[in-house]
Amino acid sequence: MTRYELPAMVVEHRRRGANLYELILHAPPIAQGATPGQFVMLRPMRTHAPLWRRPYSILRANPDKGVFSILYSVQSAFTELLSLKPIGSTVQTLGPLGSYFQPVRSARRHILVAGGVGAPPLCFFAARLAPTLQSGEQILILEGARRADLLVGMDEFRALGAEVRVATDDGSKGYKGYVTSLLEMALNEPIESAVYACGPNRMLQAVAQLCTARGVPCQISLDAPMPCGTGVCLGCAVKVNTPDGGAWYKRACTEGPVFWAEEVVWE
Amino acid sequence: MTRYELPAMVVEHRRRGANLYELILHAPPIAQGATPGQFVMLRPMRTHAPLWRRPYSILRANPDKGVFSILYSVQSAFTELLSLKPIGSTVQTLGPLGSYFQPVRSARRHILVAGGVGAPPLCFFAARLAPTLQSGEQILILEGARRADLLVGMDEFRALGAEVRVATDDGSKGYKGYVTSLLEMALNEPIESAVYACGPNRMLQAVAQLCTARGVPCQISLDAPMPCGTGVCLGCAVKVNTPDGGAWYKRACTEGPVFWAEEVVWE
Amino acid sequence: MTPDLSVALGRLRLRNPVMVAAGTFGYGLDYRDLVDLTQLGAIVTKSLTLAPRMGNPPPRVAETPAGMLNAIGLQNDGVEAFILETLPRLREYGTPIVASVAGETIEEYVQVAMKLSRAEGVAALELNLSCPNQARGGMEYGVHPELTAQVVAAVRQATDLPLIAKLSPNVGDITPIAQAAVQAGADILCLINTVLGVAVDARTRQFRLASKVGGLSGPAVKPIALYHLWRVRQSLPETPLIGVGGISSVDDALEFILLGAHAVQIGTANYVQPTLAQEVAQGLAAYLQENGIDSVTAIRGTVR
Amino acid sequence: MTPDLSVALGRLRLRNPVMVAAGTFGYGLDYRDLVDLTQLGAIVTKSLTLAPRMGNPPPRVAETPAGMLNAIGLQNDGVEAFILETLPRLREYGTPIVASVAGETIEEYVQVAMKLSRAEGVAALELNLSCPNQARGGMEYGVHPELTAQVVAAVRQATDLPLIAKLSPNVGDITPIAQAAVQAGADILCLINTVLGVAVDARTRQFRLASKVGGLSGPAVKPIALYHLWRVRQSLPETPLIGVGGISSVDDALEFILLGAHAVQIGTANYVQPTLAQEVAQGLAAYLQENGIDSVTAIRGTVR
Ligand SMILES: Cc1cc2nc3c(=O)[nH]c(=O)nc-3n(C[C@H](O)[C@H](O)[C@H](O)COP(=O)(O)OP(=O)(O)OC[C@H]3O[C@@H](n4cnc5c(N)ncnc54)[C@H](O)[C@@H]3O)c2cc1C
Ligand SMILES: Cc1cc2nc3c(=O)[nH]c(=O)nc-3n(C[C@H](O)[C@H](O)[C@H](O)COP(=O)(O)OP(=O)(O)OC[C@H]3O[C@@H](n4cnc5c(N)ncnc54)[C@H](O)[C@@H]3O)c2cc1C
Ligand SMILES: Cc1cc2nc3c(=O)[nH]c(=O)nc-3n(C[C@H](O)[C@H](O)[C@H](O)COP(=O)(O)O)c2cc1C
Ligand SMILES: Cc1cc2nc3c(=O)[nH]c(=O)nc-3n(C[C@H](O)[C@H](O)[C@H](O)COP(=O)(O)O)c2cc1C
Ligand code: FES
Ligand code: FES
Repeated sequence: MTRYELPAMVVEHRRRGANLYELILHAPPIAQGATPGQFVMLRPMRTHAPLWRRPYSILRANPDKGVFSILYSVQSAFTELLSLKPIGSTVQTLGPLGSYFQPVRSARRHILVAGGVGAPPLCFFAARLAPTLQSGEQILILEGARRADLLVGMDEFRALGAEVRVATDDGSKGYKGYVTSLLEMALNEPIESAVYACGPNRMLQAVAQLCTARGVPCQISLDAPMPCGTGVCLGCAVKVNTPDGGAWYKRACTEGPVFWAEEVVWE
Repeated sequence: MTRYELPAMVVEHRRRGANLYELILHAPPIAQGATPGQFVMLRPMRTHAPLWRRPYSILRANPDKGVFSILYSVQSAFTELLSLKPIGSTVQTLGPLGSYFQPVRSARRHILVAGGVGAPPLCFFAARLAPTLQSGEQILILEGARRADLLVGMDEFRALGAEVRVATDDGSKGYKGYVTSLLEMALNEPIESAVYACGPNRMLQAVAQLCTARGVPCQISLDAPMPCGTGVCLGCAVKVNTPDGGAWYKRACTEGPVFWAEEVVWE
Repeated sequence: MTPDLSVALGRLRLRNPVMVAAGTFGYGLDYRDLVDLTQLGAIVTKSLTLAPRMGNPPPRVAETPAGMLNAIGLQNDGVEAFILETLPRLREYGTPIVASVAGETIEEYVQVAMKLSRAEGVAALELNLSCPNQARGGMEYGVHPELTAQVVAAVRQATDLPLIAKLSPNVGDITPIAQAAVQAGADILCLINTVLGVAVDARTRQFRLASKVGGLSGPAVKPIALYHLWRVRQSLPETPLIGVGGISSVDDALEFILLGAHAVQIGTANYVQPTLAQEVAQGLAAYLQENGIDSVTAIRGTVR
Repeated sequence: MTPDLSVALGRLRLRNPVMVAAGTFGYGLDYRDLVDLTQLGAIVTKSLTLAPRMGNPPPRVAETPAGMLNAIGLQNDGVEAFILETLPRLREYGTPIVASVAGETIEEYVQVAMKLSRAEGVAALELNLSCPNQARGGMEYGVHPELTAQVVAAVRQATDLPLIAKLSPNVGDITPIAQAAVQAGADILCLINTVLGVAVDARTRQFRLASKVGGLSGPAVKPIALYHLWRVRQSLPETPLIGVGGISSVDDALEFILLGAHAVQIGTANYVQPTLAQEVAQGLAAYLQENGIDSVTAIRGTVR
């Protein structure tokens, strides 16, 4: 997997919600190499604090135009700096990085479970998966957030024409409750499914347990602090089962962020 | 002297040279209270690094419109952040701070000596002094820089109609050499003068010596690192003579930045 | 219900746990135009010596990544000027005044402490143990258990005021020093003072400080301060502790309190945001309220 | 004329003084797609232990102001895997390979050092003295002069390779430890390893690291690293020193060299900018050229 370190040019800042922005960057090698589930490490400015680059999932990529985009919300100094980058300036970018979602070709229904800010890689995955579907194959999107206005990537999901079911903690849109309840209901429907999920680790743990219990193939994209994003620091450790029945730590940035659910050891 | 701590609104970024920007801020109490020679402490963003606020001399102030401005060049992260502030956003500002230039009313000629980025407070001083001149009183501006394109505040000085003499190290404009040579020549002219200077501390030391040797009243605005700008840290110490013949440290931010030349002990 | 922010550090009672640190708030009055002094838990003065001190030559300060180095050299007008000129006006605000005591000899510490104890309006003494010990080539008092004990014991004899020993972080293991200070009579421990550091100007090829070595403070040192606090908390579970080092937000203050600090001090951050201490006090109240906690003491030391 | 960047640390000769630090560049090959390995002064490997080590549970890292805490817990595949799988490919680049040696017991250090000495292509050994000493409740070896001397002397017996002792900053006075290491046979000293620190998450009310305590690195610690380097330089004027701690620019590297470092290591900054070390080497050359200086050794130790 080839990765590139380059200054990507800011093409556009697109407002996508109350505090949600799509940043479109021009970086042809990354736009061409990106696979859904992968991420980039960004550095808007050379600052000592914030010190680390931050990982962002790729939301969409247009290889022809050489652009890709990420979706983010302004939370503290780092994302504030990102939001201030003028059009035409550059953001130091390293990517595409990490593992990616792999379509389970045996499944008839691909269930994408997005929790809050976990939606971007699934938007990208859905967009790439949709045109490859065979007849009888379908995509079901389950999206959850605390409130209706925190739902992310709805435009992308709707544009696909796929079925979308929504859950909000406060019931302000769709089902009132967790998205994992929607998943449980969907898995009870008699159709051979595969699950692809991204969201808070708590949610992923629940998703993994639901799927493992039912023998449903499931890939999850994990969150971990990432000092380097490139495999050298071992800071992003994820405990996994080893074939010999033991356990070891893998790197969320390199062997992950997408793992097979049954591989992960939850503690 | 009343000082204010407030969020000042960015009104305009005005390009004033190759790497020279005028930042116009809306902050009525500061615009109304500012006296030439005084400065403000700015904080464009809440960052841990750069940690300190930075001091900037007031370039001009319009009490009626409630705006004032500063002149700066982008040198590192702090000034880069300053340059990125969107119009309408705010910069945390504390000021006006410090001592100021006091017109020497006995002088016939007010010689303002500006070295490089030392020009802004003298622009402000010249603008306030010009309308108060009695007949027979005049302003002479001596400005020096390394190269012609590093001369600062020329527009302001020219707008006054005062005499301006320029020196550049490389001779790319005006006299080839140091501005202090221009000063020496001017002091040899038979007219009762007072000197007001701002620039690198080396230059100020030379100015102070020229003036002290001739008994010419001289005020200089000193540069010092300023963690607080408000008198509490004692970081900006300037050694001064005390009346009893001893020495003590004064604060460049509070008793200064403008000192009487004969008061300062050079080491 | 408004959460209760008051804390008792032994006999020293504060309306809230947010103090301003020695040397970062002048003598206490300097910020009265910008800060509501009545909202502060306590004000610690710049360290006071027996005679006025001129301090070190400039440059005295250098900015470093998320921090700064200082070598002010204890410039101050002397304890008597403080008592005569500042104290009468400062005590009118009703905020507890903690006088920071410095000395080059144990005798000087004692003299300063005695004068402050006789003055009206001093709530506690804080011993700055990072002063250079002349008898030992300028080494800090606070890096040796015995020296620490000697200073504390001598001052303990000289005052009835609550006695705070402010510890140096420039040690391998801070716990024997903390224990020595408490055994010698300190009621409260405050930690940390600045961390020794150097900076060089690569362009001029000179030390950035005229004194070469300085004390590092600011956000950069927060993890170090928390580490020492946590060690002392474990070794002396009963001693009231004041945490200081790099605090510049409500969350920073909470980190120290959660690890067991009774109170916190804000130092370098005052330079950048003079109103920070009063905002942190308000922010603590808001945090408690949001989390349905009725007093700040309820969360103290809950992270173990 | 191109300035001469080569340096000799005793027998260890480097084409330029910019190395990458242990634990921040993987085993050496991980960045080969992004970094021109032939441009590095030397590559220090992740610390190697006798058996593979799993390391500590997550979270293992936390960002702090201008720094980070880590408690990786020496996760590595073991010295044999390194020798078999990585070394043969890494040595093809021709860049000196410094193997970092870790152990929980002195015996383990010795075993690892022996295996590495027998392998082909190791230019020097660097002893990570910040490993937890099991016999003393997890205290770092490098905080005691005697323990330091014991480890160094034992490894010295076991290898003919140039031996670098990497010192811990978590001490009151680093000079006795530096002297002990040199007397026990270290050819070169490297300083500093990480500074002990703690971080708490005020919102979840938990330590940010599963191991509670971690090691602080990054720009925040640069003044501390410079301070220790300067002290050791004065105490051991003849010993080759490697400076490490917070370097993230050419100027940072120059600060260490001006204070007397023969070479420098770049650690945390590799995470943020993998190409930094090669850029710093180029930048040193440019600095020398601009200032009309013909070799990097000419400015070493000129700030006193
Ligand atoms: C593989 C991967 C992919 C990712 N993809 C995306 C993406 O597509 N879009 C996206 O927006 N983000 C994504 N992230 C997260 C992203 O990297 C940043 O963490 C995020 O943007 C927040 O950045 P920040 O620096 O502004 O905030 P941070 O400083 O990292 O903090 C985030 C929030 O948490 C709060 N916080 C942090 N620490 C504490 C604390 N101790 N106590 C209380 N509050 C605290 C902050 O105040 C802030 O509100 C991804 C992460 C990973 C690992
Ligand atoms: C009273 C007063 C008034 C002032 N008024 C003005 C004003 O009107 N306009 C103005 O522009 N500035 C003024 N200054 C200076 C101003 O406060 C800032 O210092 C300046 O803007 C540079 O800020 P910075 O943070 O971008 O750069 P800094 O980080 O402070 O650095 C400045 C430059 O020096 C270099 N530098 C810093 N340290 C080193 C080092 N160790 N080795 C090599 N190079 C180094 C940096 O790379 C950079 O190029 C004033 C200062 C004072 C005390
Ligand atoms: C410029 C400066 C001067 C200081 N003067 C004193 C002092 O006189 N006495 C003292 O005990 N501590 C002094 N300190 C240390 C602070 O009180 C505090 O312990 C230290 O700075 C760490 O906290 P901080 O990171 O919040 O600044 C000083 C700190 C600074 C930055
Ligand atoms: C994540 C991480 C892992 C590290 N692992 C090791 C190690 O295995 N052995 C070692 O001697 N030092 C290790 N270090 C310390 C660095 O080599 C270096 O001494 C320290 O980080 C200070 O330099 P810096 O500020 O440039 O990072 C590690 C540092 C970090 C941040
Ligand atoms: S983030 Fe450094 S190894 Fe994964
Ligand atoms: S800058 Fe702090 S006293 Fe002047």
